[in-house]
Amino acid sequence: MAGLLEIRWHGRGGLGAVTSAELVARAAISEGKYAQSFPSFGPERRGAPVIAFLRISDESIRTRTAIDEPDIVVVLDPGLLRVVDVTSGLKDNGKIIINSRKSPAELKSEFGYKWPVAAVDATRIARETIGMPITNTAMIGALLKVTEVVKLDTVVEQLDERFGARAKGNIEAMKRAYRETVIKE
Amino acid sequence: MKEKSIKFGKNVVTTEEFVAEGHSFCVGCGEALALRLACKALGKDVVVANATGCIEICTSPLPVTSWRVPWIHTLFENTAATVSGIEAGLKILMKKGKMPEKDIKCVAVAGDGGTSDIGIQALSGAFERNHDFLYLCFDNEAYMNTGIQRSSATPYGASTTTAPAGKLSIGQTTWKKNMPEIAVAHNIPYVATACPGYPFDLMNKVKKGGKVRGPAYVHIFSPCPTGWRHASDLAVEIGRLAVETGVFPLYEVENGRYRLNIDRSKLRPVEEYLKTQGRFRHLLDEEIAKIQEHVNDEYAKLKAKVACFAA
Amino acid sequence: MSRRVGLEASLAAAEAARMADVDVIAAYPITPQTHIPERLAEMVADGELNAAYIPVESEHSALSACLGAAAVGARTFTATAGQGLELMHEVVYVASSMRYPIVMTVCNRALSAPLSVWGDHSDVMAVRDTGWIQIFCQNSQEAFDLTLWAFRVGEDSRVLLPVMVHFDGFHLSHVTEPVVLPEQEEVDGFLPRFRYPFALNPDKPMTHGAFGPPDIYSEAKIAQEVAFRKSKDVIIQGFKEFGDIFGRYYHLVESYRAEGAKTLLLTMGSFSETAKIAIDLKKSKGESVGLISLRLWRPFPFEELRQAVGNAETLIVFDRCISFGGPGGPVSSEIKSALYSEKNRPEVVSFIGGLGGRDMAVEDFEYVIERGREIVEKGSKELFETVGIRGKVTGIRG
Amino acid sequence: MAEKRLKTGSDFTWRDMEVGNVVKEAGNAALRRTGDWRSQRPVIDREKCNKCGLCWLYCPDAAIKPLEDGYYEADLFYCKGCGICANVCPKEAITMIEEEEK
Repeated sequence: MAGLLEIRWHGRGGLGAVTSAELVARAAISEGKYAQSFPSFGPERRGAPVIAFLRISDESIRTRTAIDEPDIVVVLDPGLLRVVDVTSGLKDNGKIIINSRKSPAELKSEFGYKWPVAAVDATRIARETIGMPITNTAMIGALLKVTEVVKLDTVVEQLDERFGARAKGNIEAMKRAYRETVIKE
Repeated sequence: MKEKSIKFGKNVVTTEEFVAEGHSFCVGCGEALALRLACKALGKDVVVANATGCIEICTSPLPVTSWRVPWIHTLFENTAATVSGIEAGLKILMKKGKMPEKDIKCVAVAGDGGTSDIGIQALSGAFERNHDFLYLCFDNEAYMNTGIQRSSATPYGASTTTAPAGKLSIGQTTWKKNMPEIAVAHNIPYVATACPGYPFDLMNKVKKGGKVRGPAYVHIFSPCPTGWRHASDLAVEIGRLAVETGVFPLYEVENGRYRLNIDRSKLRPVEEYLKTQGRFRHLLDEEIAKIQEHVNDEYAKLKAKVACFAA
Repeated sequence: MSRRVGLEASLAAAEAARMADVDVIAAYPITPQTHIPERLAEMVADGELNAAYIPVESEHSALSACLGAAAVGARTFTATAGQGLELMHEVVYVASSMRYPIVMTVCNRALSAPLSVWGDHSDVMAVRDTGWIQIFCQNSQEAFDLTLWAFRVGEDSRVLLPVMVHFDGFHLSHVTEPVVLPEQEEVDGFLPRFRYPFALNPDKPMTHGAFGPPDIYSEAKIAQEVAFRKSKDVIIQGFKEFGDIFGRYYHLVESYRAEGAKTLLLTMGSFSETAKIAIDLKKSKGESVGLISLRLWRPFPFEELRQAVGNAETLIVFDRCISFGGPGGPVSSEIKSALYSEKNRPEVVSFIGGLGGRDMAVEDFEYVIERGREIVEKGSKELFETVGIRGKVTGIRG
Repeated sequence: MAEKRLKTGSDFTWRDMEVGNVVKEAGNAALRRTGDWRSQRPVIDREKCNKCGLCWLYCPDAAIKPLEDGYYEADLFYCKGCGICANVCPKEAITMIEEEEK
């Protein structure tokens, strides 16, 4: 289906991967696009690896299955890189976005990724903006830097609506990550 | 593998693990610790009937199991009925010589919802019929496996997803159902409360309950970092605070006679306990005062019962 | 002005209950339904919804509390799934035979054992003969629309029957997707206040639930059966009224590119949308194939099914449930019996898959269509075949 | 010797299922690694440690192992890094260090 973007988010129970996918989906829908987000179905345990899925398209989305061949993979916690094959099924022209202190080049050589890699130290940004190492809103900024799937401002509206009084820190986290994300083709 | 153990003063604890390492409880789960200690107290000659809930889900995803003792899960609301069948079955088979005599303890394991809500009818029946079994209720004060929904064991003022703190609500508006007292009302031989913050007290009570001929009930406080919104290293500390503030007193009722196990001359203020957990963060001072008053009142009632049996 | 938002099917159902100004909610949490009672409890806690939220201690009590609420004339809503629907099973029969128009969302979930919190249609099939109106959603928009519709039809004085709104656990209950939410005025225009003619009230004392001696029980049940079947007229009227106000028209049997198709695939629930993609691919290769999906499950849409089938030669029925030792797929057996007396009825082929949360990809539906046709052409003694299950199954004789 | 790997569902066709789905191999979930859940890990300072064993007693995951010489050590295959051992250690001999990107 033309114009369909499939994104897989890798996080841990309690780290908000599902929330990031949902916030971007709601932003895309409020821009008039079609979108679909859902968690990897099953009981979530704090600390255990979890996956969330996001589809965005110009046409209505009718696929009712998990995403096996994503266009983009977003990794909220660098510890997962040694634990989960985050690149399984990643399309040849796919991209990887990783929360990491290392540069894209270091990550590419360390893990042998043939895909373009984007990186940002979302953990540090999250600690400095919302005081907790919850990286889900920061990694939305990283995603938007790699591909402008939705406008930053639309996500800001969603963050206001979702986090209310606590939105400010999350918005700051997203914007900083947007600025600080670096990409290596 | 020779039975090995580690000594803590006069307490000897087996190094055998009856719930295998590698289970999938959340990071820092107080219930996982309480279960580990309880199983050590019971040993291997048991049959465990387990309700649906965190313990069951974290230990038994097909095709593997963390259990190293005979274990069965059927449904959510019928644990005490299932264990009644196990106990009666073993007893009659031994009586009819169809299986060798052996001292096998039938143990039921369930959460607070599985015990004081959906499973209370089956439990009352099993108590009344005087089956020889030990019932362990692991109380993390809400339906945690399905995602922190309120139960009758959720404390007053706590915010959960189905009794949330909101503009018009402080969260749970009812006081915690006193399940141990409901067990006592069935006139069963042994009832006790326990907490993983006091591991030897917990293990002694589980052992004692296991030795009772007839129904025994141990209600085990199980701090839950995910549901109570506290840091993952605080389960033991919060368990102790609950006892020291009188929120969760440790006591035994043997054949109706009350005995307090940990009696502090002066209770620590309940606020010290409440402020460690995000689920109470929204409470205003007057609500905290109301909780303090209720804790003092309940503790006094317990002390009164203990007093009238003090030999 | 209606607004288009991203909303999970569960939250869409809760929103519909809110806009219907529901009076009493009695529900017990069970995966994958939990977001519904959670959202409703939040609405009540924040004053967005003026309703009594009863956090009952089990599903048996959830529906029992709903009986009481409906009996005094309150608009009543609950939601459950899988084992929860089973635990309230005996109360389900009572609700329909006492004619209480309770609306219940069911996030369809597999049945134990083994325990599965994931989606399939085995819980639906367990309540097949309970006398509730039962309808299937394919997406979050329908989860919203059909909940409103359920109150309108169930509460109609010519009906007064409870309604189950089914949508697939996780595959819909946990998926955020576009939903158009109408204005409150539009909803109020569609859904009149609930006026229950027999409300228990000291002003006019009545007895509900008297027992049925042998000389009258049969008459009571036949009266219920006749009323249940007649409810189809109001069901159709309800769809029409809904379409006229909200612009979305629903049908008892939905057809997708099925006109004159030689081969038809039949599905129920959200997997129908994935199946549509398979149909498009097949059509683009010039194959004569189409899709029909049952929206109304009970009362069974016999006439509408026959019209939708037309003179197709092959009808491939995809079931998400096993009827053990019986007709294989329960839906396929209903379809066979509905078409039994049709002169040129199609060959009906039965496939079972999608159990316990297993995905059905587009390729899986393409396989079902190809294999289904092959079975008709070459013949097969198997009662049903499976899709997406490891290990070939043979020797299942009808 | 049984293949030492955690069995998963996809290892099974319907023919391999045990009657009633009984799991006959007690404790076979012990092969599951949970150490990758960690975001921090305990380090025990033997100078301060008095071998009291409370870290072993209070570990929810039975991930602290007694060593021959009486000291204790976290088994990183299992340890989820919750920090309870550090919290209960009477000698403050255990510190949690961030699971730095290696």
